[in-house]
Amino acid sequence: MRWFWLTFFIVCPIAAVVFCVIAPGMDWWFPSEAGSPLGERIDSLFNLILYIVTGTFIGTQIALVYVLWKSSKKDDERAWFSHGSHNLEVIWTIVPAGILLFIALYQMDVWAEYRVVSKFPKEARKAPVAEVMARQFEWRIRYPEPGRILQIQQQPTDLYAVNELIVPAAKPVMIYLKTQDVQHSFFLPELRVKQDAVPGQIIPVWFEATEPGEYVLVCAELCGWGHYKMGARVVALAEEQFEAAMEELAEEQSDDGFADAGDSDDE
Amino acid sequence: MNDSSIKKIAFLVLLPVLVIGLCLTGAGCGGGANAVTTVTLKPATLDSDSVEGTTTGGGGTPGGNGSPETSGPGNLVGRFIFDGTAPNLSPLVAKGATVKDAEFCSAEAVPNQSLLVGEGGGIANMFIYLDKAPKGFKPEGGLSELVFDQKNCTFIPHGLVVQVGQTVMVKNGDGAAHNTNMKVIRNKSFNQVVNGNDRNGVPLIYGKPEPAPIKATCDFHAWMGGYHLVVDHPFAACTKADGTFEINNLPAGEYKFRVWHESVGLLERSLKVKIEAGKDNKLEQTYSVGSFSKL
Amino acid sequence: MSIRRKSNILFVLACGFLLAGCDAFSPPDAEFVVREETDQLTSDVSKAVEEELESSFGNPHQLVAWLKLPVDFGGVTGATEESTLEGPLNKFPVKFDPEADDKFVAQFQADDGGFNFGESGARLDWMTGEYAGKSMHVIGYDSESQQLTTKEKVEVPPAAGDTFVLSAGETLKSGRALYMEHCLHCHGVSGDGNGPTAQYLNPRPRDYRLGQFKFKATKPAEKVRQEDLGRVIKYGIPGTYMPSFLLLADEDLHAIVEYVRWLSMRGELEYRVDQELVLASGLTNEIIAERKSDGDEDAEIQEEVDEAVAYMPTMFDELGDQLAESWLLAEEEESLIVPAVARVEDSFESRARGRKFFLEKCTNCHGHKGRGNGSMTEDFQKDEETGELYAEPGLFDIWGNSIKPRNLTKGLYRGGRRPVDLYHRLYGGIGPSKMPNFATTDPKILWDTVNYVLHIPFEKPGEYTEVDKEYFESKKKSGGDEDKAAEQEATPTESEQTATGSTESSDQG
Amino acid sequence: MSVAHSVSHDAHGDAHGHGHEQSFISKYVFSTDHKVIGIQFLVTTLLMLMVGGALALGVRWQLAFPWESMPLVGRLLFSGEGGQISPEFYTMLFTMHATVMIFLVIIPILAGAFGNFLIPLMIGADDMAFPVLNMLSYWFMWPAIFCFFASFFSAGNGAAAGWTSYPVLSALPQAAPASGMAQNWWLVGVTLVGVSSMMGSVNYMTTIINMRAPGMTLFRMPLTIWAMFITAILQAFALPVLTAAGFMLVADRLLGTCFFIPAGLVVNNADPTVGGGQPLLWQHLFWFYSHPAVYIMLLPAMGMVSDMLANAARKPLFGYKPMVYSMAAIAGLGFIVWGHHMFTSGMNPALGMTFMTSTMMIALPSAIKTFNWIGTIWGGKIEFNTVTLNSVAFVSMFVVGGLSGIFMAAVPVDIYIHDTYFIVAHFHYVLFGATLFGLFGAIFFWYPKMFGRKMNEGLGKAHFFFTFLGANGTFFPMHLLGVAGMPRRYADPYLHPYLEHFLPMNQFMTYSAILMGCAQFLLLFNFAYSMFYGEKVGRNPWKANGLEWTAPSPPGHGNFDVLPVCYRGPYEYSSPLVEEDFLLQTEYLSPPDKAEPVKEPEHA
Repeated sequence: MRWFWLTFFIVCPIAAVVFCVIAPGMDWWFPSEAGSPLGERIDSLFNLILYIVTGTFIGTQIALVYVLWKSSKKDDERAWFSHGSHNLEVIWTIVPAGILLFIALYQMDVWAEYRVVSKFPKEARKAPVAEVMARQFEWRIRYPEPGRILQIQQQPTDLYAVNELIVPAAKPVMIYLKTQDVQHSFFLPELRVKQDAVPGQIIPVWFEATEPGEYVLVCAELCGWGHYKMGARVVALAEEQFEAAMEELAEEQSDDGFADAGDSDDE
Repeated sequence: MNDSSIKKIAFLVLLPVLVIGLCLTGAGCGGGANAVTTVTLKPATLDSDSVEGTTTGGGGTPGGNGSPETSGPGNLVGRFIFDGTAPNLSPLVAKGATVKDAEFCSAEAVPNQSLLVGEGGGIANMFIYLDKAPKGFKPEGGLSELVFDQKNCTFIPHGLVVQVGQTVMVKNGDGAAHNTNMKVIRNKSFNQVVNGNDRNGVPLIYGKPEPAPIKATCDFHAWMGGYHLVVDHPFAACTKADGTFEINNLPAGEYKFRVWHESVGLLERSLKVKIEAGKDNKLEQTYSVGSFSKL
Repeated sequence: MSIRRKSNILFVLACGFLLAGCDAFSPPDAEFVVREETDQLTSDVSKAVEEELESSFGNPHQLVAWLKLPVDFGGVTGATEESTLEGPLNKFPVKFDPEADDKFVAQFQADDGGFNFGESGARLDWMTGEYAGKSMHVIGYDSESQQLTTKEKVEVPPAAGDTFVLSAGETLKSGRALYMEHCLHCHGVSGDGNGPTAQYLNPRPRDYRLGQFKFKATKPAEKVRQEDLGRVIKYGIPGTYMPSFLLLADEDLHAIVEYVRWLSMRGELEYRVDQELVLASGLTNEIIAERKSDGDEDAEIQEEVDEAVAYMPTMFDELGDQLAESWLLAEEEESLIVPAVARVEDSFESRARGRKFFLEKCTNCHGHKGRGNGSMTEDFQKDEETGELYAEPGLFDIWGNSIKPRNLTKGLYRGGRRPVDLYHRLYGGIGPSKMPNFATTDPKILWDTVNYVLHIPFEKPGEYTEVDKEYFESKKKSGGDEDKAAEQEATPTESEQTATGSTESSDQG
Repeated sequence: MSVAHSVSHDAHGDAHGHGHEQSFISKYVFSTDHKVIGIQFLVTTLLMLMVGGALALGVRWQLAFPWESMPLVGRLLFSGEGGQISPEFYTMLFTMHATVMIFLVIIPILAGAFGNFLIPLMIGADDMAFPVLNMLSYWFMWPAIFCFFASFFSAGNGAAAGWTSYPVLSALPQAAPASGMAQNWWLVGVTLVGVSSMMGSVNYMTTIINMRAPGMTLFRMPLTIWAMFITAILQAFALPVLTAAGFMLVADRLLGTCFFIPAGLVVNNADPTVGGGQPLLWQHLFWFYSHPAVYIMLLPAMGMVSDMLANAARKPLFGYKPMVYSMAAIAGLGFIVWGHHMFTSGMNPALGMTFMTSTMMIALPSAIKTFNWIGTIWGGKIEFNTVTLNSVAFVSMFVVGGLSGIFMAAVPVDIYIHDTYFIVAHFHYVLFGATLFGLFGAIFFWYPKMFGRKMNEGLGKAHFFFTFLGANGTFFPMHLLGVAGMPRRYADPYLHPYLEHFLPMNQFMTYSAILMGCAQFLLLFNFAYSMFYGEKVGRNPWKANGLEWTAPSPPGHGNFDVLPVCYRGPYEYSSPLVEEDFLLQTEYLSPPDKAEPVKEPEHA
């Protein structure tokens, strides 16, 4: 029985580690390489913590099984009568404290760049591309007319879209995030962006898609029975294509159905 | 301790049973969105043996109109009489009442026509008709154009018999627009704004007979109401103010007529009438207050 | 009592539990609900109706593709070619219809270039020829000689030109699956707008079973087009719980649209049949009871009932034809509303004209400021079915739901916010609601109105004071004296200058 | 006074002194005896554990077989739809799963069941300070349970705003329409649970401070007692906040106040909301309770595991005082880390940094405890019985839960993994992996004291084996789902292409969950079975040192037959002073006993 349980307690952690090691190969890992500069830094922080944690995990588990093995030997010597060791206590208080503090401080600037408005990239802050309004259960998007600046108030010339946010690629962009009803959360897994849309607030969010392409946009805060339905996409386009897309949208928005009438029949 | 090992065995048996059982239900799941579905085809055309009877455009069960001898046509002349004191119904809109478009709608009081009893107790706006054309009847073309007018926010006439394919000009004698809305059942919806003082009118043509008289309303003036009886044969009539009507050129034979009044619906489902060739067959029906109990 | 016996008992109990459980655990069958009108029919007739429905549309688990209906049920269509092969054989050359060809490849070609029809083979239904109505199973295809191989051997090869469908109903099937996944919990299994979630939604989900839809680009009397439904599903309906399904793949979207149209036709057919049987034949329990009390003898009634039952297939056939015709017509060029003139330049003058038209035609429902609070919303309306007045004031749609005229100050346009969308609303009206159509109005005026309506949310207080004055003057001259209050509301006061629509109750319906 | 009292009937040393005079009702139902109450709590919560588990299986089912007929439920509620559940039913499932598990299982089983049963026994008191209050604290559970179940049966079957019930979703009835009345029931239920545990905590504090046996100094208390003590303090300080917040939310729902509802929201086409409330306020208040609550759900288990490990290893606890201090530190820090639940909520970014630091720091005491547990086993004489296995499992799983916590403590990383399955994995490792395994161990360890019989080892090991496998099989893959960015509370994640390929993994997790669920039947059976057929044992089956082992098992009314006097700490295992490898706290060693001089009872 003893060996059974010893192996049991060593196999489980090993299985866990193996599981994690093969995960990226099995596509059980991040949905993709981080698609934004900030995302890359977040990933590197993640990995840093991952290494530290894995080390600790393996260390503790091995220690645990080791002491189990030692102390479950069948012999008739008494257990070691000891109330602990002051030095050890000191060591394993100081060392983790140091590591943890290091991790904490090491994160500060990324966080600041991500959230502190005054630290946002200038060009992004100057010209927000769109207002994203979450509602049960979709994303309603409002762009300024090409060549204008987005206003907080609706404008007659504004352009509207739903579930598709078009942004220029390879440059930082800022959006105004708001919600019409309950709390939602603006989550771009590939760009490592997440920000709750809090009722009654207009929250500026910035991100940058390094490569042109389509990115997933989902809701990450329980917003009612249709929470899972709130799938949308962010389309990052090269500058000029972005302009074109906006023009196209403006075109589509002012469609009066007359042009495509081959022969206009009048009632 | 050894009986505990027995228990262990007993349970290492029992547990897999539970587990496998529950997992099987997993395998046995389905239903809902992922349920297995099959699609079978049904041919577009009905295989002839299951076809029964002939029909009119609208479907509806074939009426039991007996086979007429072809010994020339006869006419049906009749009258519906109200037995009892005619109720005097207060007008739908009193004169000078402040309603929408008052200058037209309450210039005159708008009468309540849901039961009009003329002199001698004749009941107006009664529809009498065959629900099916008699067998072998050929509709002839050249139907005259009818007018369905709106004046003082009332429909004129209140009841109108229309044949399939016949043109009805919906006109407007008021300064204000009306939105004439026919509550069709088999036909395409007609829901049309008729501009003020539009004397040319908007054409309305029915493609199919209706199973029963259909109501005409105006979405702008909720009280307005009129009735069209749409048939695919000429053997239908709407009684005049004195309750009289006549239906001409009926092939002689046994008929089951339907009698309909707006405040009741069908008064007679199969009013049996024998038409003899070459003469005016008389018909006089009397209805007591009771029949109009819905009022 | 020894543990062995006890554990045995437990063992038995467990097995019993599982066996009992298996039934409770086995999935129940989804069902299409029956209209209450159908239920009110006398039992024989209603039974006949239900049977006929079953045979024409099936149930959620055995769908029936009624080829009469103008629905793309999916599957690969084609015809046999002239063949030299003789005697009992299971090979014959075929030619697929043009666009069906790549459909075939997409569906059956395996990665290795060969063709895979599954172990039981793909079903092949003959449409014409001597095998019409029969089905075989395709197990192979040879792309050079373009020959299909079937499991069944036949003495006489199908004549050249016989048409067939391969794995019919694919689209319907996937439509059903997608519908069950995305739509069912609001719109219900049978599209009656009464799924489990429906009761909590405002406005209630659409009930397809009248064959009527609000937002369509076709002329007033026409049905809805596939494209219209597609737009609604793709972009959702702002101001309701209908979300946007923009991310659906095109073929999925198509499948859902087709399934919805199919459900809609099913429901409408049932509705029409009921109408016939109630109004024309009067075979409801109620009426029959009445007639019996009036002394009609049972034999006569029974006769009618039998007639109706015997006649049921024909009635379905005919009404089905009519239905198919009307739905087909909707897709035709001439059913589409096309503005006769291009949009009028959006200017103050144009909007002023629009405002005038608005004052004449729209204020009863939409109110003088377009807040959806016109006088009609306070009156009691009549229920067309019963002829009774509704319990509460306000407007009702054909589904009997209370609706509010759109509050135009919100800038929410459920049918779409493109000018052409609003033009469609005006020209075609919104049949199922009380919104009338203005097909007879001068298109220029309609465009003016569109410009005005689009501008209402941004209207400055008192912008149209002049127009309003003029309008009310003219009304007074013509003796109209009712609109004091309206005039007050329309012409801005000091308080109005600052008031905004923000605290207006939002719109419904 | 209490001591005098205990003396008075210890004098005529009849353990069952008052037993005969009591009617069945007053002895077993409305009993004021802490042991009976404790066992009542234990049985109730074990049943609730099964309910919560069933709800969890419902969730797992939907995730493994989305929109397919759900067993039983499908037939009962959704037969028309072919048994496929509705999305709001799913939201209800996970909401009520969390609610039941947290408020009706973990909190009451730790504080209610074991707190009640152990505190007086371990400190050598004859009962709680306020026996009637104690009884009430149990009977207030039932109205709470009633409310939660009422919410099951009201429209939409159940509260569906998540157990955190964030406004506006929870504050506007039309926002989560499915849970109209249910949400009100839910809030009332939570308040009642609060009342119950508040009664408990007051009682525990008083008892532990005032009623310790002579010689039982604070630093001679077993860690279990320390844990219970600190937990009681946490509850006493945190609960009022939740209760207040709960009342505010109820007011928002029923009285039209707008504490949490900003103006101008249009939900489900209702009129726009008026009055400028602040949704974030709820989050602050809620987490100000619920973060300490996390430790309320953990500390007692830590304490009990410390006792069990020392006993299993036949060895003094490694670093008794550091353990006590670190528990105190956890409690203290626990009050200033609630913000780490709100990193993405749009609160002041500066707060993000402070909360990150404090959160990192709270990982420290946990680390210390872990090392000490390992140190305790180190050089011990251990035998793999059920108690040991569960305790070791506690340590090993707590390590996973603790380490994954560091990811979330780091704000930038949390931006990504917040509200993904990574979080779900984390707290399931802490609450299930750690706490529940600790509890299983505790049940096996103190069962003899409760019923005078041992639970069956074979069944116990089988239960442990399957539960441990099932738990890891269910919860470990969740880390990967989290890293892949799968958000929580999705009824159908496969709607989103980037998650489609996780269906097989979810099915694997569901099967593991089913296995785990089945394994719990073993526990229940073992529990019921051993009550009658378990192997009879004497007072001290585990050769342990605590005071409770000097009382008869099961202890009669009044617990001890002689007034226990405490001479030393609870962990003097394998002391060189005595032959056998344990040394009861009450055992007086005549000088030369270098252990410790006998202290006078503090409050004699």
